[in-house]
Amino acid sequence: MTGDPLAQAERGVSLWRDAWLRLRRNRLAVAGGLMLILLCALALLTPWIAPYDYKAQDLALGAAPPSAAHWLGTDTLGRDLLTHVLWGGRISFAVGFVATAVALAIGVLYGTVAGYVGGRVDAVMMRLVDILYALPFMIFIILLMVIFGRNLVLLFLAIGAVEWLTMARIVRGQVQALKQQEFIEAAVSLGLSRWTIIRRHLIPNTLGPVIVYTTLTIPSVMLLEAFLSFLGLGIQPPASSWGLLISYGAETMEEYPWLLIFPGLALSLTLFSLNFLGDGLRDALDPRIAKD
Amino acid sequence: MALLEVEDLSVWFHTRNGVVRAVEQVSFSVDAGETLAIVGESGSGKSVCCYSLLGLVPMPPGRIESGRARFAGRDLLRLAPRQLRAVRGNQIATICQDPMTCLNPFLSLGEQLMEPLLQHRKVSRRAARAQALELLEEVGIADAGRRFGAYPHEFSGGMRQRVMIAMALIAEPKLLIADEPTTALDVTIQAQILRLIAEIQARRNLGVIFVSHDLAVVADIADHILVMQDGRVVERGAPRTLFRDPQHPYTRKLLAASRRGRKAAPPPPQREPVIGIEGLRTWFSAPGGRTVKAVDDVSLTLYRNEILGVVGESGSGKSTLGRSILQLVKPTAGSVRLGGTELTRLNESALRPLRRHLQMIFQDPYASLNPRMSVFDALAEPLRYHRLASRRDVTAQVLALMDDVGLPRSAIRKYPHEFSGGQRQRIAIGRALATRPEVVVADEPVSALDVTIPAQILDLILALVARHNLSLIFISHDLSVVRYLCDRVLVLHRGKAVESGATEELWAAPQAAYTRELLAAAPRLD
Amino acid sequence: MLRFILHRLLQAIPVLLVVVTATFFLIRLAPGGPFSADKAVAPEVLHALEARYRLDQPLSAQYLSYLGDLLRGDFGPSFRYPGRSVDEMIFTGLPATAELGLYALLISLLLGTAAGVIAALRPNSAQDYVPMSAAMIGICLPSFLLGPLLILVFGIWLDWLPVSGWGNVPGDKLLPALTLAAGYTAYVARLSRGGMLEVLAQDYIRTARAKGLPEWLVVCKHGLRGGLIPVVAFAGPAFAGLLSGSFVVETIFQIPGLGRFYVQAAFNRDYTMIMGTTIFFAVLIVAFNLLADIAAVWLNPRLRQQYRKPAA
Amino acid sequence: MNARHLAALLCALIAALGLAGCGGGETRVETGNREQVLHWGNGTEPQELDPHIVTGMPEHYILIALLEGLVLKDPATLEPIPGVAERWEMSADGLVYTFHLRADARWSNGDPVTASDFAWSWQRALTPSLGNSYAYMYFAIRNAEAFATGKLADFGQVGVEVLDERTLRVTLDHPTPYFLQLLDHYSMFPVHRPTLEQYGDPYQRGSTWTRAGHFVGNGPFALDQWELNKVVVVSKSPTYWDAARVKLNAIHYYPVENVSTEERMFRAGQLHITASIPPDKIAVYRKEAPQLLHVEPYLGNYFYRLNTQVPQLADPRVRRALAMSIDREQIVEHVTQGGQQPAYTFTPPDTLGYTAPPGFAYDPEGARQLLAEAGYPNGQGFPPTELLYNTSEGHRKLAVAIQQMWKRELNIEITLNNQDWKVYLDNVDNGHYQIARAGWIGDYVDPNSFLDMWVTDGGNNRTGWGDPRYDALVLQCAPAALEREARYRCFRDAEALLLEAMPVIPIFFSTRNYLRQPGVRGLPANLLGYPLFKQVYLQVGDVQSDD
Repeated sequence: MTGDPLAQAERGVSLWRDAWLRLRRNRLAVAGGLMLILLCALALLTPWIAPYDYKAQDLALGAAPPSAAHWLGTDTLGRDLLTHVLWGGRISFAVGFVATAVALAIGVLYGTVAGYVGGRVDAVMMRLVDILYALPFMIFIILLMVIFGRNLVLLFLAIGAVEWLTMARIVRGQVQALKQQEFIEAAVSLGLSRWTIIRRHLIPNTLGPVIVYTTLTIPSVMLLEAFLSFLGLGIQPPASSWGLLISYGAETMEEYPWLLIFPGLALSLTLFSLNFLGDGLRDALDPRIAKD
Repeated sequence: MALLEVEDLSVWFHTRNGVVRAVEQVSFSVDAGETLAIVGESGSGKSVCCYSLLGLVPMPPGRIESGRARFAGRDLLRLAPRQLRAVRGNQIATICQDPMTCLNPFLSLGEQLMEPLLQHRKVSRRAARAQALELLEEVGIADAGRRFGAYPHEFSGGMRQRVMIAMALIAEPKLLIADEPTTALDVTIQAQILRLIAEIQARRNLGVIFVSHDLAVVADIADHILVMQDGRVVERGAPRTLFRDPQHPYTRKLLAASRRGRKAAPPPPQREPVIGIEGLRTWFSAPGGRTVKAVDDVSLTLYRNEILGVVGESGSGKSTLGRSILQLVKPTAGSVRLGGTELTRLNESALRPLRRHLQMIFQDPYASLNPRMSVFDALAEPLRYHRLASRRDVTAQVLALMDDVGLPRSAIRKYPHEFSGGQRQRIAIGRALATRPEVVVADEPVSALDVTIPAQILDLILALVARHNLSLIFISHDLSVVRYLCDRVLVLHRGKAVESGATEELWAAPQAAYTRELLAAAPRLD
Repeated sequence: MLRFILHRLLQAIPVLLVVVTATFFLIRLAPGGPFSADKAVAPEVLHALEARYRLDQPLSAQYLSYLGDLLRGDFGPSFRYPGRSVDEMIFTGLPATAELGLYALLISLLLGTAAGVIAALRPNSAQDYVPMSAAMIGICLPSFLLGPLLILVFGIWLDWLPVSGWGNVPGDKLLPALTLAAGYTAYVARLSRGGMLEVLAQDYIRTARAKGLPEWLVVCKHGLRGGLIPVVAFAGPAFAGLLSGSFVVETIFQIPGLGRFYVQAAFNRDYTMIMGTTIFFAVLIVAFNLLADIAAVWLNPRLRQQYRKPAA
Repeated sequence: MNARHLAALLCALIAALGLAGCGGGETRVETGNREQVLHWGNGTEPQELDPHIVTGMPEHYILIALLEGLVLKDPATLEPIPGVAERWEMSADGLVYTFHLRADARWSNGDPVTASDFAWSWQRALTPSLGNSYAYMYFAIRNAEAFATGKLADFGQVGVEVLDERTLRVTLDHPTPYFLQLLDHYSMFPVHRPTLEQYGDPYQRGSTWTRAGHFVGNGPFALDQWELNKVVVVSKSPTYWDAARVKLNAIHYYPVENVSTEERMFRAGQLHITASIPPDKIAVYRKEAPQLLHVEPYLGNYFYRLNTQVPQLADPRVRRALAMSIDREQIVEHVTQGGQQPAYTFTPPDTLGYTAPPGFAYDPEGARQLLAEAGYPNGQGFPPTELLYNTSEGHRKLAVAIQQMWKRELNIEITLNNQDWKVYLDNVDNGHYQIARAGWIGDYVDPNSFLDMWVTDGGNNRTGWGDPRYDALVLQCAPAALEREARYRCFRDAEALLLEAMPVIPIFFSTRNYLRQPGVRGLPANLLGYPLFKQVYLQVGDVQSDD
């Protein structure tokens, strides 16, 4: 460790407060965070602010481009697109965040245990991941639907059950590297149990890559939801989601481009906001980055 | 006319948290065939000073605020990037501190070695290879042809540094910047490398800038010494005058750190054994079915209130010995007895409650502290886990521990990254003491710390051993530290104990040839 | 190393067995059989078909005879395409999918790495944000959207490239490969940016600069190899995932690939075909995980001697 | 990996993908026009090319090029015209047909096509072990059903008789006015016995006789190439008896499953003709390129099945209320937009001269009244009911529109449920549904093809509805009638019963919407979308193509 002028300058702030301070100074992260808050607020307030009833249709009007009456235009059944984007946002946000949280919980725990315990346990656990990767996903979804019927909770679980696999792999790799660090050995020599070591020493230190992967997962989960809806597991019309709006919009991108552009913008906005916020969070939470 | 003449060099770092003046108005000059030593602690600006000459300081945040650096009739600081590249590795070459991190682990040594030649001279790969081989022989690497395709990790530290030197010399530079070239090496290797640099310098009439934190190391080789603190030169002069009559208090402090004496206090009189080790073996299987005998048949007894030094070079098995005693590595054979309990036979869950009696202080206080736990968390965890403190008095106990290890109470909510290395090591020591252990193994606890810090930590350790009635196994490669701290010494060589005895007796009359070699290689200021 | 590979291959056997068994029984639980159709199928026809494909036997007997066939390397006949065997169909579809996947992987590696490296050279500047945002678009533009979009622009409006086909006319492989690559590019870009940021901070990069090497050589020769290690770890499983991931692209671009079989087999309840493609996919996953590990060792000389364990 | 490798890789990649030099040049369609090669969008990959195994339209379009039955249809009128049989006689009671095969009918390997070829092929088609889903097409022939269901082992007792190699006599079970139409269905095509015997068991699936190189047919075209999921190529057969009239040199069939892909291929000049068109594109083409868009009436309908076992749907008044509250004019005009006809009967109008009188009208007021009579005034107390459909954009749009109409007119809440095709089939088959979307395409142009499915416990009924009066009308009255008018009277009475009970809600009659390049000639519109390939040719007419 040679010349490290910044370390001296940054003394005297605690990790979390420091993280918060640095996050606040990261203009992009703040913009991302504010945008997410705005989107969440819109989703929460949808029942009160949506300009139309989401079931209302005007068959004679059909698909119309944006106008004063319909700011984002209407779909082929003459339904107000803004209303659908707002209602769809509710579903997409719920799916995106809850399913990702499920994946996160399972993946982080599983990956940490496999990576930390290592040896035969690790081998068995990772081969199990391979097996789950290999099983035909569609059949799995169809079976879920048949056995449990159709509901949103199931949708979250189904998506979470798929997405955790990659998360587990990432976390495992991370933990394997962390395991070599002396502070883990220090924890062992303190006589801490494995579970305590995993909970207090390993998981918090895998946050960086986990945050990054999470920000990428949320939008792809939102799109995956549309696929599950096509298999009958997801939400049913007239309710909608961004994933569904985008896939319908993709079909008519030439005739009615606004049906694709606006839901697409909403998703992109979310992705980029998440991404900037995620990067900011990761950097802010990592004291090693804090030093240079 | 000097080879390099630096005047009024200032390098500042413009960070989000303000300006850090890394180098302030530094001037010096180096002649061909002459060695300039720049000495100072980390953060003193000595490395930044050198690297800024070659444009190797990241900019931004770094910026050269002022100065001139005349070299071969040109001002290095005002060269275009392309011109500067033609100087780097060609006329001015560098050797860095840790060849493990400074050599690219992904490329073969031969490839890296030829690079400067291929870059700066119009030579074929074949010619470059021939020259590289020749140079490898010159820096003392036998069988260079066979090892040309080897990777850095396949070499020992000393060998790597030889390659590094060869790489610096291959384009026949006029000036060599050596940034702590021996700090990461064992004493015996350090002596060889220093000798090698001196020889080559003489042969090629090189100008050398030798950056170091250790006055003892530069004592023999430097023509001039520059002492830096906080970016400024606080004192300069020839070694002899500087050592005899240091003017600046900082220089005196540095000198004191290099002139460590013998242990002041006499060994404890009573001989109550705390831990007994008998025929300990820890073997690893290596690829190719080989067996690495990291610890091979070591026996020792540790008495209460005693500090036992374990000395050896890297690879001698001293760290493995420490970890085997603590059962962090399962020994292959032998016995470790704590009180009446045979530790080697216990499984992990049976061992867990006993672990609090055996604690460890690690070498690297950056790696051994969880970056996401505050001081309070780090110290409270063992207290709570072993129920050594109730919910109510845990804070009081943590504060007491902090007092004990000399941490300010106000730092209780801070995180490791906010501390300097020495303070971190205090946290680590506090954590080890929190469980009220009987035996502590300290594995090179001061070797990652800055020059003036170890003294404080060593004094802290001495005080704590006395106060808490501890028994300490102190593992180190630094003989001066061991002599200052330990009552008895065990010398390890290739996994075997070659010699042991009371510290001063051993110093006075080393028995084993290896011990003699070790003692002779240690740099001294007198 | 050889022992390590053998060990992993041995581990693959139970993995495949579990996959085979689980899939075999799971697909039979899914409603709708292979022969159900819109127009009611006469019972005697159904019986004849079930007898033909041993579906009238008890499940355990079906399972055992399937395993027996499998050991002989026989995946059985497709139910949906009665004139073809599953083996034949997999090997007919494989070349196109493998080629498509390979191109997509190469494109995503090239573009993603380029974006990641460029971004890592000047973190938190426009040079970082612009390429990273561009790479990120791949996630917002799933292939069912990007494919048609690219066709519209390059195939129809500009008329530069064919709108469909595979290997019929020059250039018809570019758009599908780009479409499939887009999603992966974002991941590669992020991973390589992170990897490069870490590597570029290493001392040996400064050593390379100190040798007077030009910046591109420093980055490409000294930086890239270490910076790409996380990408390689990702690329193995990702390439295996391309098989199922290529379904959409194959459909949009009319490519005779395996991805369509994999998905359509599930829709058609073509039991033998589901089994065949799933087993094939499982083998790919095992193989590519192993390959990724081997590649990581190849990339990183330090790992070559890491397989050391305490001698108990 | 160093920079040099990277650069090399990049170059290789660009070369491999052939970035250079494309665009411009002649499109596939233009080349085809010049060389008389028709590029045909064919929907899905054919499951097989064995006429006694397959069941779909894509296979149909290929098989009518490769094989030929005794009788063909005039594509303009759908009247029977001579095929392998140059003439035929029907006995006065309508039960015995005698076919005289032409002397110059040849297989593509040169063998003559004989009466025993037909007899053997039909025996094969009926053999139970083959699992021919279309065996029922033969059931008009005496004892054919018994043979097909395994009750009769001796094919000699089936009403198919080889009088000599050029004469075939077929005896029917009951008069079947549409029998000659059936002979043009691929399930009654002949197959070449020696070829089948060479490449496996002719009575089992899994033979390779249909592969290119193996296939021997008797149609105007011969199989050249069959690449899985890519293309099926057939080229003009020199041995065909009417080869002189065949103008096309080849037909390329492309299995393009995705309709949007198909449309783009058409637009880029890769296809002469598509299998369908994305519904949302119809309006665009109608406005911008009407000469390319073809909207033709089709022998099919779209309807909702009502599960009469579900309590709230057991009451015919509820079922009629549901039917009467759907505004079909709005739906065809604004939702489907493909020129479909609103359906107030089940059988399409003018099915070989048969038109049923409307069984109901759009009458929301009357619907509300019926619903009130059934115990749900203003929709109150109407239990939650689910509408099931298989996943498809078109079905979804329609369901959402109708859901809203029911809400608006009847104030009842219908939830929607989409399922993947096989799950949907399973649920409908087992009666696990309340309301389910369905469609039907006639196998032949006759009301029987639409009405015999609703007999009690019929395999395609699936609504749980049954009425002995209806069964008698369809199964006894109609077959016994000798005159067309008398027969149609039976059907009209039956359909009136059906519409009164309303176990199904007809919504619209289908159209076949597709795109066709202007140069394609000889494809007159007909109800079956039936092409006679030997009449088709390519000619980029008097108008020179632009660009």
